[in-house]
Amino acid sequence: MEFFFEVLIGGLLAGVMYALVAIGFVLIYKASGVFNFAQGAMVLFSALTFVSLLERGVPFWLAFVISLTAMVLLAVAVERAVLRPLVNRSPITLFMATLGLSYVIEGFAQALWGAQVHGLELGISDEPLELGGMLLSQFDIFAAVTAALLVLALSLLFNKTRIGLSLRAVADDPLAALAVGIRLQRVWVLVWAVAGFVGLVAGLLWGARLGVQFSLSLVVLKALPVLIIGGFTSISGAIVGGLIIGASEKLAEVYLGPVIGGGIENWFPYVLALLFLLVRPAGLFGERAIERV
Amino acid sequence: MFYQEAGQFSTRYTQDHRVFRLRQDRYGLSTLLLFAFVAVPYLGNDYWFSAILIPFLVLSLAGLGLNLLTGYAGQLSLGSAAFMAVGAFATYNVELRVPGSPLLLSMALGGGVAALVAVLFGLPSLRIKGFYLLVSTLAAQFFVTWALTRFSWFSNNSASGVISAPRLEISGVDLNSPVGRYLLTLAVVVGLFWLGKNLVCSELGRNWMAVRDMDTAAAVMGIALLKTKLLAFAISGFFLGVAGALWAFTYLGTVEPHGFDLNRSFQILFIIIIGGLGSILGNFLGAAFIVLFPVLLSNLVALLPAGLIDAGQIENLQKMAFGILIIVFLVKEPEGLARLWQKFRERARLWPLRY
Amino acid sequence: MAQTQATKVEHLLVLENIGLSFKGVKAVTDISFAVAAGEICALIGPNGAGKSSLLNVINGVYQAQQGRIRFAGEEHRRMRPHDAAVRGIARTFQNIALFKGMSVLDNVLTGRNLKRRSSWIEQALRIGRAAGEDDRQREAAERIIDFLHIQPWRDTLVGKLPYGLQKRVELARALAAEPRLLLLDEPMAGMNAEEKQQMSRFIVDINRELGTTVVLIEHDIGVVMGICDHVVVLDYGRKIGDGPPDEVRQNPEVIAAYLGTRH
Amino acid sequence: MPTFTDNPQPGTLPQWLQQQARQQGTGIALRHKRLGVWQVRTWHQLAAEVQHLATALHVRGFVPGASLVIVSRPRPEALIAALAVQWLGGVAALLDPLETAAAQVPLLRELHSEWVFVEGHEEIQRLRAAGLAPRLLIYADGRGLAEVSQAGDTLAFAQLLQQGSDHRLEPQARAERTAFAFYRLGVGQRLEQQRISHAELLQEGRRLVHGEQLGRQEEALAARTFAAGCQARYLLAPWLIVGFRLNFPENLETRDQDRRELGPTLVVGTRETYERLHTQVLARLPEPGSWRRRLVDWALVAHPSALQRHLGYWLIRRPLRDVLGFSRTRAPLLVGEALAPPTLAFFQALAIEVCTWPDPAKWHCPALWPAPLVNGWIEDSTQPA
Repeated sequence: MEFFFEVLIGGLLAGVMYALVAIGFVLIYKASGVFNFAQGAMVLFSALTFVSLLERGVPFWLAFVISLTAMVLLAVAVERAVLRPLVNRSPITLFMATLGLSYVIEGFAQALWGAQVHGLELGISDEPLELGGMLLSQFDIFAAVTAALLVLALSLLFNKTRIGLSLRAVADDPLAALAVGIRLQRVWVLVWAVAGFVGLVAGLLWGARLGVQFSLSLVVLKALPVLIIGGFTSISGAIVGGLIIGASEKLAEVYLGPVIGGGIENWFPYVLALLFLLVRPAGLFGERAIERV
Repeated sequence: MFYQEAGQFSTRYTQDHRVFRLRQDRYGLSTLLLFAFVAVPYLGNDYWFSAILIPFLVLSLAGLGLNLLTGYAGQLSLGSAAFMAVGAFATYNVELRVPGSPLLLSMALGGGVAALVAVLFGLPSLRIKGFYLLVSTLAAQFFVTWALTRFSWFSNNSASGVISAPRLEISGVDLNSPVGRYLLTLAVVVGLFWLGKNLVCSELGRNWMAVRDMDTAAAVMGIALLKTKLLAFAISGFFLGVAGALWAFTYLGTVEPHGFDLNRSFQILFIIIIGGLGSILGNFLGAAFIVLFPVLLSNLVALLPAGLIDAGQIENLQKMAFGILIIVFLVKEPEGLARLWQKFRERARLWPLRY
Repeated sequence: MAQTQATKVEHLLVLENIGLSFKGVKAVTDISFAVAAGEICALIGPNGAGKSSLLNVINGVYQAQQGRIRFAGEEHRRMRPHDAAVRGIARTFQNIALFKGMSVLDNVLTGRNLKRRSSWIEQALRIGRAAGEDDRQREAAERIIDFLHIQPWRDTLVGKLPYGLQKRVELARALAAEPRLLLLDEPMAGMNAEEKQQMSRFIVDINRELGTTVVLIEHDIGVVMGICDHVVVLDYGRKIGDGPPDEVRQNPEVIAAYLGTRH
Repeated sequence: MPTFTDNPQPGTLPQWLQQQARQQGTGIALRHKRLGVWQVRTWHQLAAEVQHLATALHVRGFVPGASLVIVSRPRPEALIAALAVQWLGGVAALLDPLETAAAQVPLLRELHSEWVFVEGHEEIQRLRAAGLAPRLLIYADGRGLAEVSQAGDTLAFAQLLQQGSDHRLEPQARAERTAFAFYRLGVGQRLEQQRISHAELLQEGRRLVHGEQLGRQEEALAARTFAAGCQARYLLAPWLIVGFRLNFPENLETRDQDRRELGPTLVVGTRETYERLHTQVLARLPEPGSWRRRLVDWALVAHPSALQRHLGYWLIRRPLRDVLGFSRTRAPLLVGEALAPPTLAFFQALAIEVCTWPDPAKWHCPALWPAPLVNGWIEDSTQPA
């Protein structure tokens, strides 16, 4: 039984990571209706920049600031080159555009910093910690705490600041937002920048775990089922979804794995998400729209 | 402006309904086919057959497969490679376990199996739309590659699921030479494109487009949504399956499940974006682009002074270039290269008048 | 065709106490009325009176929570759009719902999909019943195109056509199904006087020549009074008037609804 | 078989029709673009329909010399009706279908004919407005006529055709009698008429046939037939004499598309026809100043240099002719008044040599109307020689 709980908790904590990436998605989807496939690439790019700067002897905080600026610049570029020209196009088109975007970013990141694996040491020991008779990785706990803080910060940003207000306005009804003089472009840049920041944090945590490398950009594929389960438009949904996916895939790996064979965790989340969809087509927290004809 | 249309009128619907109503188009197509079947085998060399023409043809077919589903029926899919894999492995197993089954038949059966798998993963498409459908197709992508590596039965217990081509021969004619493989591929591709063209011009094709453009209205007009969508998945799956078999056996010769990974799916999606969603010609244009562009790029790099760009960078450059191109196309010409051609043709037909 | 069947049942469509609400917000409450076979019936009323919702209930796009619908003698608790189409109910939409990527001819042909007998395989391989049928379907479609005078645009993409013509093409598509009941959701919205006159002419012809029963939503009272045999007035989801045009015109409640600030 | 089998040159239009039906029964006589394709009628079918209609009219008491007023845009039914009454020795009285109601109603009132063929609903309204109650009213298109009384006096063309019988009825027409009559309101709203006898028609027709070397392979587009006498002289008569193919466009809006599809070899047009085309082209050419436009102008000059002749041909003239539907045109005819110089120059630059045929139309005021019956024939004097 304890073993079960260990696996479960471990899964949940891993789920936190998924949630982090998923939050980036949700932000962008809410504000600009874009299903941003490039989120993974952004995670990779930010982390890669950060690490490479560290390796070149740049102090931690400065590296962080620089990577952050890089993400902001990226946000500006994206708004100029992709969002503005594609405004009012079908969501599918926008999605495919972000697909292209992810190629650009990945290509650029690797062209700039090379493709080799970088180790990343955040100075948190990864030795397990005894808690209530269960062994838990300190690092996972640290990650969880960071995520919690991040979510807290975000919710403050959204609910307490003017920017956040305009942001929610845009999310609710872009046209109305325009009507009251909110400048969409600026909001988009902002959101993408914030998403970039979230991506950076996620990138660091993941990177510290598996090393910063190309595979980072694949976490996006994990984030997708998370979103499906949580719904595209709800941050809390993203977190819950992340936890569900993380836990269930670990459990599946441990308990189903021996039966049908290992390595199932890269498709299991999708099947799970699919099952969810058939029951609740709009996800756990998503709103089901009424079709007007 | 190139040909005279005066006097080309139809006195019966069958004439009007022809795929190419204008005489000159028909002549043009026939000469092109003649060239491809007769002249090319003499002119081309092994490099061209194996490295350019065969992949070009196969990718065009794969593009058509995805285009039927995404471009015509409007169902976004990232699982194309999975269905190709199913087709390849199914064909392999038919050849392996049904001794003496003719090659084409095995391919058709392989395509059939792929179609079934596609329908299976297409089932959710009635309840879920747009991105949500991505989940289903991605599930297919990951599950299939996993299953093919995990259960070695599929690959006849070979290491890491590698399968290699059976002897390619049709009624005693040996087709294992590059030319032979080219002709085999060409024949299959031409046949299936004919079928595809008929499909999109038929009732079913119209229903697909109806569902794509406005599914509520389609339902109100009595189009059975589920049937229409599932048929799209099945037929798309069939085309992709056959494409997969060709990819494995006439192009690569030996292939492992990871030869059909997510990037392959992306590649095929790019083909139809660049070539043109909802266009038959577009698949050829897109495939040609995808195949020739890297060649072109590496040649260009070769022209630059040595050491300016090391070989490792070329791949990154390619990625960026593709990404940028995708975005540019989506912004400037969402209907792809095919649309450019179509525009030109329309204007040429009216030249020198404007409308 | 439609006429002979229609005359058997003198009421083609009967709505009984229809009630519909979205998430508790009432769209229409307790609406009952009957449409006689072969008549042109108008649903009028201020915006948001629930006219479109009612139309959507009739052909099954929405499911009414209360009430019953009887069409051509058969009772339906709940009807899906597909069933409605099969039973001979066709419609046009308030904001044009054409298939933008297809030519006028293809749009009209799509309207005939229920009339097809040959399977998709026959059509793909151009064998069996397909060939002959193609011609028949095309001819039928052409008759509609001829009927509504849209020959000059036969091969243009509907997306490229001006608004008024698109409305006409949508009507053609609905007509192609040879419906017994034709539901028109604001067929003349946003048209100029001349176009309106032309459209009303078409609607009347459809009704007279093809014997199709028509239920339409229209804001232009002039037009309604001109071409309709029967008017049903809705206001805030309730029925406040029902009868022949002149009678309804006298109805004080109706006058209030129209002279009142709303509309 | 009566008189004209030994006589190689039939003297009336119906006899020519018979002859064509006999000589090239399966040859194509008419094409009419309906329901999206060009529906075909062979000479045999045509002759048969004409006879059927003739018998039907005969039964209803249509006597030789009576006239059938035809108010219709070009369509096979109208042509068949005209030929049928001529078969019976009658007169096809044509009014310009594009005339405004205001101008036509008084004309109709003047004519108050007993036999009328109209295209459809709108024309019937005009008859009603003119207070006409003809003995027989034939309409081609029943659209919108559900409420019109289906009494014996109003019949759909198709119905009337069915009432026809197969019993042979030799053409009653006589060469010197009127075949077509055209009416208009002249100065001071006075009725003016123009009557053309079979003999005159055929003579004019023959002149054209020989002058232009017309043969059976010709394709003619009949966009404005029935509009004026010249159409009868230079299109219908040659059509029956030579036996080429007459093509009716789907309707007036689509006539340009249809001409392009068809690519007629024989074009019989009035000044308006050609000038309409010219102005259209000017509107649709590339904007002045653009390089495309300069290229066009460079190619379309009166006296091209060798380069202009060849390059210009492939780049501009050939495609332009095709877009206009003139790429197969052998005989572009202009009947009536001559073209304005710019238009003429334009077509010459396109190497379309429009040749003019005068319209010998003589309009004059009719004698008292309707003419009295004389021994079974309505007395209609063919016009003074």
